[in-house]
Amino acid sequence: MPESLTLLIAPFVVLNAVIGIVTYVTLLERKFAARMQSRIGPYRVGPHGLLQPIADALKLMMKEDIVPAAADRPVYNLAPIVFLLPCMFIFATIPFAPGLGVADLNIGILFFFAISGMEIVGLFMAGWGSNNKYALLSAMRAVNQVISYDLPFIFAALTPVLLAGSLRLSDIAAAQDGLWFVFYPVIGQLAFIAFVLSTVAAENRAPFDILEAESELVAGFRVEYSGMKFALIQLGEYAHILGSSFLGALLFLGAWSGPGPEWLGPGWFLLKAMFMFLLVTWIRWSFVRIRVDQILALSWKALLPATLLLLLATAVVVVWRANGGA
Amino acid sequence: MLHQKRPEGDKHSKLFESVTEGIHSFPGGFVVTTAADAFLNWARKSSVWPVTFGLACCAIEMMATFASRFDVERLGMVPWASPRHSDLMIVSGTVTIKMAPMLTRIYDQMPDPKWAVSMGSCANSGGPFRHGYHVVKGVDRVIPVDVYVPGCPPPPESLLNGLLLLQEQIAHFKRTGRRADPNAKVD
Amino acid sequence: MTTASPARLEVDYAGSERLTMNMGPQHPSAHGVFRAVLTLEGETVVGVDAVIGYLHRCHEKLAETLTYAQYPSIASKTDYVAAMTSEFAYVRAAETIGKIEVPKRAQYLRVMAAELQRVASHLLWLGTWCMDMGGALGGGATIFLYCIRERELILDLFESLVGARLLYGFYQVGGVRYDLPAGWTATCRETVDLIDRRIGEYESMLDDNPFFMARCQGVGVISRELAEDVGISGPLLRGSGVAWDLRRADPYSSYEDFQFLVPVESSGDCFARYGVRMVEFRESLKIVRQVLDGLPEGPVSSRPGLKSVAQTRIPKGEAYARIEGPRGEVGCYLTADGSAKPYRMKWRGASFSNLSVLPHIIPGHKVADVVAIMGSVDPVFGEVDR
Amino acid sequence: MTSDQARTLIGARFSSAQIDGPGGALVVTVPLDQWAAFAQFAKDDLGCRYFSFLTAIDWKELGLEVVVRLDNLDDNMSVTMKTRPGPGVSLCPSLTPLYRGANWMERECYEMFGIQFEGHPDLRRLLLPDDWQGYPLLKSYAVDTPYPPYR
Repeated sequence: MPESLTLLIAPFVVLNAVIGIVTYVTLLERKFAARMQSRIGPYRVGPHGLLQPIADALKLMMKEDIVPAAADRPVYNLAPIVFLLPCMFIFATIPFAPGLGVADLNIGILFFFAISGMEIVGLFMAGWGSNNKYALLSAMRAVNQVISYDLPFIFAALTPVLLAGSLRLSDIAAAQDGLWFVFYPVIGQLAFIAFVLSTVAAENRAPFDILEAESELVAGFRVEYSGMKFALIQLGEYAHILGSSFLGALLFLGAWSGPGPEWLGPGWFLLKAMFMFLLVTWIRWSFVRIRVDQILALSWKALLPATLLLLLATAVVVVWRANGGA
Repeated sequence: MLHQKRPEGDKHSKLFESVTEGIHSFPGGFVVTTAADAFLNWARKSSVWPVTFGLACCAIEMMATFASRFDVERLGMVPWASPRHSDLMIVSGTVTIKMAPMLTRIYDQMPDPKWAVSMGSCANSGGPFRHGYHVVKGVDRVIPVDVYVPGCPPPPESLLNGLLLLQEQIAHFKRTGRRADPNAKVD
Repeated sequence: MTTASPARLEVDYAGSERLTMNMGPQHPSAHGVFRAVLTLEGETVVGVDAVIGYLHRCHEKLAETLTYAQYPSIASKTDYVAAMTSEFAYVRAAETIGKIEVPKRAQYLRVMAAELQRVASHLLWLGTWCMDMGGALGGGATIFLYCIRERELILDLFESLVGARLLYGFYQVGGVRYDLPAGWTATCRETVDLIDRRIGEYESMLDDNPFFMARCQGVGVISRELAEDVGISGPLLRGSGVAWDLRRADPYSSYEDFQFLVPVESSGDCFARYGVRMVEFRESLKIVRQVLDGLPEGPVSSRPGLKSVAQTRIPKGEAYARIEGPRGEVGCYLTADGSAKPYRMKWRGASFSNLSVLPHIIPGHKVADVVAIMGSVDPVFGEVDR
Repeated sequence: MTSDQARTLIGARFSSAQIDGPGGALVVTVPLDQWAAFAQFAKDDLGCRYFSFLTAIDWKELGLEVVVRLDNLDDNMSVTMKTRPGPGVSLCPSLTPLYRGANWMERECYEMFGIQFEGHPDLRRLLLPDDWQGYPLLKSYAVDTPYPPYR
């Protein structure tokens, strides 16, 4: 198989796998939330509601595509694409098994942070382009929140990098064969909690979802989008959450290490990512949303200093271990 | 229920019989839904997203229908906040003259194809407040309505029955390409 | 679109950093059709112009055209979340003018229905408030669905008693229309015990929940002086430190036979109102148990079998009857002229005065707080717009 | 401050006021020019700081009648003030500077009966749309008046 061909087929396969997983992750979330709220969730569409996401996607494709008259047309139309692309690129550097991955860069996690930071551009374009006061206000809030939570997100993710001593994601995964980084004595648990907290906030999931707070800003930055554009934004949002869950599973839960034969690795990896996703969803469906200024205060006053100190502590431990510690 | 019964002894082929399954009589003529339509209508039918448009007492019953006991999410209905993301408007409550322009504006903001369910006797015909000076005598004077749900307030079971009727109506939906005529005389 | 007179509103966004934003009538957070034109500076609200009247259904004009036996069924549509207590006010006004005696059993049944309705109304308040603060697709919806699950149990009780789920015609001039069906008291005791346990669950879920406390404490403070000046009542008044409960201050329909506690908090913010209502849950359940224990025998109405509609004639006179609804003092000021229809009926809705306190307390808060304050005031727009 | 003390106090201060009403609920009919003065007196001396409601009644040819009810929460006493501006007159001094609760209620009374409240900060329609003609709660206004294009 010539080198260039694999470079073509691997992204195609990963992209479709991601889109497939994302559509069914929305169903998983709706069923999970329904069970939490003592109801059944989608049930009549296909056996046990399994065809619900397909029906939703198909219907959204056939909806009329409304562009508001006063909208800034190019910005408005480009926004969903600019929002969706970064969310798909983040899967490029994630190795699903020792050899199975699109591109295992030696600066894999740096690429992940850079690209996931780009998503806010599309979000602000959507808010600004639709020329709607609710969208504008929510776009302002989005910029505040995502920027102030990207920093703790990066620092929390750097702890495993320090422990594994390499930026390449497969090395980090390999370094966890013996001991998963989440079970690393004190540092692992703290880093995991900081990571989950900043993941929830960086993707504006409740209780930090002031972005599309229905009660205040009707539907936030996507209030003017209908039909397929709205579906693209939904797809981007869930892809971003899924990307962070996969990253979390790889950094802290030892990506594909698990009992059973070697070829079962990606299965374990998927299971751990789903666990991370359900953890985030569980938080989403049980807490009330907090206000904008409280969210920012939590990030700058509490989470950022904490993750910095944690990083310092990890460095000290690593250096101490390196030259013949106990 | 919407099918046109063929007269007795009518000579027609079995193939035509299977196609007539798709022929449905509508006020104003026959509609033949082809296989492609049937499949796309299945998608439209099974993911009807209502906009949260509660006006009065019926809104409380609508909330009860969206809640755990009479869960409408089983039918694939998720209440969205913005009219842009939804394709069904359940008018639950009394439409007053001050609210009518808002109602038409929100109905116009919804992307096609869209449907409207008039819930409760206030929305159907003005109900107990019909003779009030500030009450519109029924929401069909303002927007075209597809299903009327009687009751004051209609219990969740009858609203669910209305929604199932709407789903059956959507199953025969035929894309005519013509936009709804906003000022078509209704009554 | 009809807008308030432009002279009063701030200039639109042109240049000045003030933004006029419209929390419009169709808004998932509004508890009905309420439009607040907010003037914002960044996130903080600078000015509020409340526009109401989207659900004005001409109650007071219709009352002049409907007889005493017909109007109670419409009266329940003023405060449709607590339909029993709104009928109660109208019926009591007619009875005080006509000096119509209500049998003891009917008074007990009325108290029980009003208290069960208070629990159901508070359950809906807790649910919609948390859904406002938590989002329909977020944490708030979970609490909302739990509360509605409990509310369904009470609605089943009312359905077996009266036949309707939300709007009943249970009260009539002179007493009550139906008596308890067989086995009703047993199911009622079970439901009351179950709800008592479930409220413990909600309190454990919300009382020391940091997110919930962050959204409620110190938000929407109503001082005692402002409270009395604007005339707010019910849990809002008791949340601001005034121990005023009509069931205790002006006992009607044999409320003096029951022991219950009147909760009072002094801080006057959303959390105080939450605390007051959570105690009221348990007090109402206690009253229902006491009613079931001491239910006397006897007729259910002093004017049984109201055959013709025009039979109820009330002599000339006027009276103001007020009762303690879940939202506060619901009053009906009736002027009768001896015919079968009232001459003039003024409905004093508790939510109308409670809502009129908003423009005084909202400026200075964030947009998110507006929603939390609206939820804690718990207005019902059938009663505000009448 | 029991209702008897209030009764004597009112009798002393406002000779032209006519007091009746059973037991605790005092009903005081006051001429129009003493309206604001009596409200101030009720708030300060009688301690009725709680503003319950304000409404009006249309007695056809006898003209309008404005009714206000104030409560004294501490001593569980209430005062209902009434005044008749006289047939054909629809003017009344506003109580909003005194009680902030009267703001919306006076706007509603203006909208439904056409009573001009002098001194009211912003007297405009509250419940009905701004371009509404007529005052609905007057006896001369028919219940089912048409309103094109909705009725």
